[in-house]
Amino acid sequence: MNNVILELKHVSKHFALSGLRNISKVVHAMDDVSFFLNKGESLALVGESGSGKTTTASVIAGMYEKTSGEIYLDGQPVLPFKTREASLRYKKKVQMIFQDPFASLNPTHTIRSILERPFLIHKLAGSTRELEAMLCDSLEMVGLSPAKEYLHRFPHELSGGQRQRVNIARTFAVSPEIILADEPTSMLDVSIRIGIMNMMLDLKEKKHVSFLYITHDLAGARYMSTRIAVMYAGMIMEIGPTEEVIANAVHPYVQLLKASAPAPQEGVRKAAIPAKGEIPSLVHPPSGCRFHTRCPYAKKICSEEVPAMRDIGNGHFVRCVLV
Amino acid sequence: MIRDFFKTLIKNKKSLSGLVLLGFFILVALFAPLLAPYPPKTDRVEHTTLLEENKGDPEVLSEETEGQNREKSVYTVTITQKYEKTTEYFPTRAKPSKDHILGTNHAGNDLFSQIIMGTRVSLFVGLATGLFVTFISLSLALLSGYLGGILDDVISFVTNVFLVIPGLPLMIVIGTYVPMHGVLPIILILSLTSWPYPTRLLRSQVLTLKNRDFVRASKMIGERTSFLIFREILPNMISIVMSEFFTVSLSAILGEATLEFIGVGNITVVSWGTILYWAQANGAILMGAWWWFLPPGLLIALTGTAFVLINFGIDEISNPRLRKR
Amino acid sequence: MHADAILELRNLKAGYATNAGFVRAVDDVSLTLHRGEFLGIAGESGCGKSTLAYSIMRLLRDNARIESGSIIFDGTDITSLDEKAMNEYRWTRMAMVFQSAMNALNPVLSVEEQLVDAVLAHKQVTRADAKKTAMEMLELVDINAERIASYPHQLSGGMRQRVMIAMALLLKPDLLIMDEPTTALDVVVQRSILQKIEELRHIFGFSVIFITHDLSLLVEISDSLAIMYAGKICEYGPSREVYASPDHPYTKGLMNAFPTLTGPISRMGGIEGQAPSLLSPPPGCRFAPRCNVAIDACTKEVPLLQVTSPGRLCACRLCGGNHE
Amino acid sequence: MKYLARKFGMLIFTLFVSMSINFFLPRLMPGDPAKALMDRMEGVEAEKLESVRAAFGLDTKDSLPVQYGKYLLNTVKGDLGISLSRFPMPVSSVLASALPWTIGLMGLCTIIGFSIGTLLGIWAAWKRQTKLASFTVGFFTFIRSFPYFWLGLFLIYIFSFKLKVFPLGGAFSVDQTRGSAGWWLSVVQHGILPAFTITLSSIGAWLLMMRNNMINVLAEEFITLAIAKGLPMQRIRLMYAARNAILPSVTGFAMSFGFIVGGGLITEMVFAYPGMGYMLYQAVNAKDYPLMQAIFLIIAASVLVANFLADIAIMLLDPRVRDGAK
Repeated sequence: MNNVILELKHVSKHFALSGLRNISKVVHAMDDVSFFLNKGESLALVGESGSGKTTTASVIAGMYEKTSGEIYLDGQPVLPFKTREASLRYKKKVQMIFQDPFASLNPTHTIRSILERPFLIHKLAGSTRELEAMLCDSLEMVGLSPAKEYLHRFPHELSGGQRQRVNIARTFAVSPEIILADEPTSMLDVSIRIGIMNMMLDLKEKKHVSFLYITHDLAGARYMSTRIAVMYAGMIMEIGPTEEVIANAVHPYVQLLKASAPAPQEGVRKAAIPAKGEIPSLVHPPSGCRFHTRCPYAKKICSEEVPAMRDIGNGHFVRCVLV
Repeated sequence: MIRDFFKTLIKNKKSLSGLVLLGFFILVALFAPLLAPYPPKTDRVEHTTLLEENKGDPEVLSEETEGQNREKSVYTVTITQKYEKTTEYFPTRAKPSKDHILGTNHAGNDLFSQIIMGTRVSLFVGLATGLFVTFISLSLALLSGYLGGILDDVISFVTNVFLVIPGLPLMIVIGTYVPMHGVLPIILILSLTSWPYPTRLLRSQVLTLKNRDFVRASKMIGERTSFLIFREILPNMISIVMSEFFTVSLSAILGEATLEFIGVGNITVVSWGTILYWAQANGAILMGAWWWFLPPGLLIALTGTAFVLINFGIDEISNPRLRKR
Repeated sequence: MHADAILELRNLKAGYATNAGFVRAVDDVSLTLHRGEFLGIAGESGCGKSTLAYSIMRLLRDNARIESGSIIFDGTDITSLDEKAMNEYRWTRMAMVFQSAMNALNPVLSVEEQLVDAVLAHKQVTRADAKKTAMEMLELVDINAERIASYPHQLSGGMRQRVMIAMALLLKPDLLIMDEPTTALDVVVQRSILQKIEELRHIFGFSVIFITHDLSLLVEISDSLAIMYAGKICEYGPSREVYASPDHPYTKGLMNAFPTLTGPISRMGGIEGQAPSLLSPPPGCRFAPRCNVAIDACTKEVPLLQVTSPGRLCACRLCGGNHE
Repeated sequence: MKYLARKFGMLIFTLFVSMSINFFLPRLMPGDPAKALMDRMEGVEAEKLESVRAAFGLDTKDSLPVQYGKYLLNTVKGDLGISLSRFPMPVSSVLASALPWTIGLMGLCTIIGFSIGTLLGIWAAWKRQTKLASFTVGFFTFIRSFPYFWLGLFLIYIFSFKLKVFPLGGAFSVDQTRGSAGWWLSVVQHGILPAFTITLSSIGAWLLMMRNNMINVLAEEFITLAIAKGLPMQRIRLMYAARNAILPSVTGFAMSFGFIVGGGLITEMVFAYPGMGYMLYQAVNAKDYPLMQAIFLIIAASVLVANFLADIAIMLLDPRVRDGAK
């Protein structure tokens, strides 16, 4: 498929624990993760905290070195970078939006000095006048206008929503092809979330970028994406077209997630959800299927072998032996 | 950003009074020779007057002693001039008087002048040690905190070891071995024992900042490591670095005074510590010579208070919980 | 006072002093909570919902205080009580569950000590009896009673919040105030805890004030709903009715701000702009600067909370209510 | 237990580092160490010089590593060499006469200073809006800026010289029979001023540390919860606030212990109190290197042990440390 822009094949990331007593202990933050991202597509990566979704984004961003597996950009294996040039070339194409708008802008810099960096590093502006125009454009693009009003301000003088807009402007500055959005709205007030989501959807169309949209909110994922991948305890459990995965969730975990999500429109209080417990420790992940400790349908085999990804047609894959 | 930091510092009452106090001491130190009525190590004043031209060989014309502390001689220096020189020796261990507002010591030196000149040494040693230690510990903290890995393990381990070895006895032992010329050895010895604590503190701050999203975001757009360290992390450490600087300076001033007092330092230098050393060595207390040993200690405490006040202000700025409500 | 009201707030004003001035986070709030009722209060960060909760328990400290108004709990105005008399109400009559159990539990005391503490502070029982009560309550929230010896850091996030709930129900209070109790938790754990609260409410029959920014959650679980904006209540009514036909433009905007799991995907609107600073709130209706149907008069006169239909209130001059 | 083992390993290693400093310090001086020593000690009798050389292992033809090994072995066995100023007494027996005085004085003062300072800190945080609390904090902050020894000088001047209520120096009256009631009384009399000096100057550090920790802890949500639970104020103050706030103080106690011991040493010098500090002072003036270095080693060892004890205390007080979660 030449439409694929990014592909992960069996990528794992294990973090070594620090300290002498923890030598040889690792956190299995991400295990055997495979998926691809099409050009101009938006793929949602859904999971609870500790599911490995942020690790996945960080590994793709090159922030952490992967333990094993291969990552392809435009069909070429990438990472780890051998030279600074290679790293810059990659970062020109792949950008990331961070979760916390309050932590992702340096409090000691003005919006101008934050925003001009990508243009300077990637030598995108020919002159100071051009740079000025670019700065203004990128702020207006994210709805911060008049741009001149914002350039001289410090981050603490902006609201959370405005800061997240500055963040988004920074990632779009280099005209990337892929945006990794790590829960970009989860720390924002409810009333302004949808505005930021809409803006990202618009930018995706306008700038022809592909989105990897990371979230814990299934409904938000549905709003933002055409395909969806659900992660649990470091592994992808189900992946497929959004409507299909949500309407016909196959994996017991995805069913659980769906049953747990608030759904006011359904009108009646829902029946008790079947499963209990919480995400297991990733230092000693459960043997076999990582969900078997909480799964209401678990059989003996589930604790014995890790189920493989199974194609159930229509681009829909599930990691469950019971299917 | 540094300008902003000082702006907020000036707005805070405590740190403002600390800065004013410190500024006063710095002015005294800078203009010490102008402010001191006499050179600090002199025990006499001499008045010389030209009496007449003389063409003969140099000779002493007359010599007489006038009272206990006064000599008079009439002599010719060259073949042409005849002088009269009056040498007035200061009284030793004298009480404060019009001529010597803080009295004199055992050698007849004017104590007020010594105190003024001593401000220079004490303040210089304090601030120089503060600067040096801050530089060293900040460098170590950035190296070990930002780069991590084995380097970090080694630096933190060494820091932890030296953190618990008692500093003052170590300084004394080293001080007796090291030949004391000028004040540089004292600065080095004080630095040697005061780097571990700030290093540890700054390192943990670097670790926190390093994992903040704005550093990761900058890395993501392709910033170099040097930019990340010096432009992203460092500006956020101003208040903690300044606070460490003042803390180290204060303990260096106390440490210098202590070493000098014991006689480990360079006793020929005039500083607040050596004034106290000579006071103790000459039994100032038994003579009731309070003017000899009280003022240096009070000044040390006042300088210290200036540093502490500045740090109170910094604390209140960086830790909102301590702010008066 | 309504006969079956357990709590009634009358013109409550509360806030905190800052360097820049006094922030009135709760501004003239009046509310009634009936026995056994589950009231949800929804609002965004900084709208004063937590200050409201802390006011009811009289927990405002340091620079924060209740300015005026009354809090009538079961017939008594508790704003006039001294600390000693107030302690008779705390935990025995009204208890509270905090947002972060990790921060709200004392890290150096075992769960046992913290539970037993609450019992012994109010009841003349032996330590052993208090422990027995505590263990029974832990079992009720699905925690093995043997875990009573654990320290907070040895429990998972969900279990800590269950311990908080067990602690709150130890003395069988009439009112349980929950300040974002599930915000820090994952969606599956959140769901199971909400179910547990429902279950326990049927056992004990306490009233609940549930405070959250997550309106979609409240619609499902609460009987009635109060929407707070910039220190004031802008809409109140039975949850299902408010959800089905919101009156206030702010509520309307909020209802259009949650993507859904079912139904057609349509472009949603949300609300432009940001909530005003409570240091210097805008004149007139505080929502007017963000409101897309505001008229000139909205920025001049403060709209009062008025009955629009039986059981429903709205503070907007465009939804039938009067104004000052 | 792993925690304790790790801390114990650290203790042993740090002790080893201290001994190594002791060994290498004289050898780091520029030029031939033996000659450097001789230069510094003009007019020293030949036999003394020999013992110096022996003490530093400079008399042998052994290679440096062998000397180092011998030195370490001797030190561990308690053989710290011969004192120069009290020749030919071995350093260990010189120390034995000084140690009890220091332990008595410093041990007592450290405990008293820590207790008073910490209690005052709790109080000052609880009542931080009151004038009295701010004044107390200000007073001790100012006191803390004075060098220990100067405070001692000042107190001697006022109480011994002017008011004549306490003796000028020493640890006991020479007129009394050792061990008699009068002698013990004189010990107390002699101890009061130095003890007061050390306590007064160390209180400030504990007070400020505890006050700041307390203020931080008081803002925690678990304090709000404790109030919400209607717990008695006394219980909130001690079991909820102070119990948490004291943890950094105990760690700080371990770390500042060396500083306080150091300050105490200087106080002894001022009061001519015949403990380790005064002995160090005499050794410095007499250039009695073996004695000086041994004193440093003893102080280092005691500070390290105190640290270890503080680590144990932390382990008992903080369940998170016990589980290795922190």
